[in-house]
Amino acid sequence: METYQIYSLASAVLFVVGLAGIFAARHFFKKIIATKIMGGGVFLCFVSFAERDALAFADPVPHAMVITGIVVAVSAAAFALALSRRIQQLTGQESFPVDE
Amino acid sequence: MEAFFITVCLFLLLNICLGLVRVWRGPTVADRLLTTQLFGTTGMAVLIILAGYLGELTLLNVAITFNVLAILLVICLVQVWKSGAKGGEA
Amino acid sequence: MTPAEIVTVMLLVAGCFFFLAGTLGLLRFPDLFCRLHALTKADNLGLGLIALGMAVHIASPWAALKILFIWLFTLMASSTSCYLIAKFQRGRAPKPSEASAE
Amino acid sequence: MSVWIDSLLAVLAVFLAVRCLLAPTLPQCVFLFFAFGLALALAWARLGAVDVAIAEAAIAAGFLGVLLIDALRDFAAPRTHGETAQKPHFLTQVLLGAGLVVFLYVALEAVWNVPDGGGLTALAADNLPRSGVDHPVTAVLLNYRSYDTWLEVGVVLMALLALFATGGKELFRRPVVGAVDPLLRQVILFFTPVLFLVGAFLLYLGKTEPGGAFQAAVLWGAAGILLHLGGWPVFAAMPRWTRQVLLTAGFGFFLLLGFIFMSGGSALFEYPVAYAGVLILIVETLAALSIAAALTAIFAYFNGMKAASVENEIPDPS
Repeated sequence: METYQIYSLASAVLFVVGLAGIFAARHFFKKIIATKIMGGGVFLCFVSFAERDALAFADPVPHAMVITGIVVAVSAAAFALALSRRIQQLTGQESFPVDE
Repeated sequence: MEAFFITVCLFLLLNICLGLVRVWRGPTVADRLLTTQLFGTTGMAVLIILAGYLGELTLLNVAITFNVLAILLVICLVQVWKSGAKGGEA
Repeated sequence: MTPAEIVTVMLLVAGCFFFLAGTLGLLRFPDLFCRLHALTKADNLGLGLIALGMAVHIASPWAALKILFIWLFTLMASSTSCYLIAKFQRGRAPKPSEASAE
Repeated sequence: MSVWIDSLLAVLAVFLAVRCLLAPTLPQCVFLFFAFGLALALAWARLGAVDVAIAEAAIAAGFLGVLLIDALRDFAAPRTHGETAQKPHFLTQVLLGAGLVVFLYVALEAVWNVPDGGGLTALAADNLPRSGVDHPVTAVLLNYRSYDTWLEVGVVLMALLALFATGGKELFRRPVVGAVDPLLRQVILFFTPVLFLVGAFLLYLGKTEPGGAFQAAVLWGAAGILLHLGGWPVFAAMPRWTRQVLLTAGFGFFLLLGFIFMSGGSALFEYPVAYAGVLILIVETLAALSIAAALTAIFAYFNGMKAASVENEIPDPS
């Protein structure tokens, strides 16, 4: 098994784990972390394929996209965290209300 | 020599796995943070070894980045949780 | 094996020993203050020995300088963070009502 | 033989992700997530993505960690409500589980049998002499695909504006508690210039080696956050116009440069080959400054949010 195959398989599993987390977790905080894990899976997928296409150096285009993606993902996570804190401050809720 | 470096890396990674027990058990936030610090140090050691054995010296820059940021989380915990935290873990 | 390699192997094995000792201490010691003691051994000596061993192996002055900086910063960061965490924890010593939080 | 390291890292990452999401308390979840970030950073290093490893190390160990610890303070309280939330219906659970299993199969199949596209490595290598820099990732970020980078600087700015919308923009100006401990002050005063210098070093290195604007930006932002934590709110203390210029400099200069050369007949964000190296360095520096300012502001805002909630509920004599 090649190096990139190990990591690309792990990336698929990570993505699904994150997706399951978004559905299953109740707390806002955990949902945000689940999206971060999903994002980690996507980035791992990109970088592992960049390693597959390596000649003298690994494919730089996915690397650049992942770096951009990391910064965008962290901005989004910061916004989501701020929203959830605000919701908690205003309503005391820490998770979505359950439909009866 | 290569096999030796890989063994050392594996050993350090298994060490991290062992330390995870403390992250899980806590009981205080400070305990968990300490263990994370240990992971950071172990990660630096793994990066230095990888830099040596792959011949990729730029990996040292990753270790430096980890290194200078290691103190940030501790200072944040100490300063932010200083007074009036709403409870939870002591 | 060349002498340099033997030195590297010995230093790395010694470094690993300190990392293992630090982790075991982290797991086995009863409270935070003891664990701090165990941890700083791993931080200072474990990383220091491994860094020294790899500096011998890489044998490039620029890399050796970087490794030296990594070790010095770690020394500084780990000793001060040890102090800060200990002080922080003492200031928050759990009251009897909170002691059963976990 | 090194396949063992890769397997162990991959298994560790997946295991940490699962444990993190299954953790019963939030502190467990957050600190396992930090460990997950470390495992990912080591995975990037193994995959030869040193730029990504530096960015991940800086973001996961630095910026996001600080935000999470700050937010955790509000959420770490034992939950007094919501405990009664009943589990979803059994049928829903089964359907969801089955759907996820099918999706996992599809995803594994997709990454296993991915068609051989050859990638863009050769193309990137061919054009490297015309890009003005020697490091392919920097060339992609600031020359071939400047659009992405430009918009990304914009996204960080947008995140800050959106953040301001959640609680009023003055929150970041709340007074901070200074560092009274003399050792803490010294540590902050020592590490701030170190962070600044390492950031500048990475920025300069970006021309030839892994490193560059984002990594530098996060380190500079970390320096700002450190000063903020020590009781010197650098961002909030600046005059209003300085803050505005600092936040928009990267985005604005990038665009201005694009328009200037467009009027000379080239495409948007196409630089003349002779000056490309210098121009890229200037653009990178300004972008890094802008992102660093935005990150500092985001943290200052977070800290302000906490102060608001604490004031409401626990009167603090100091």
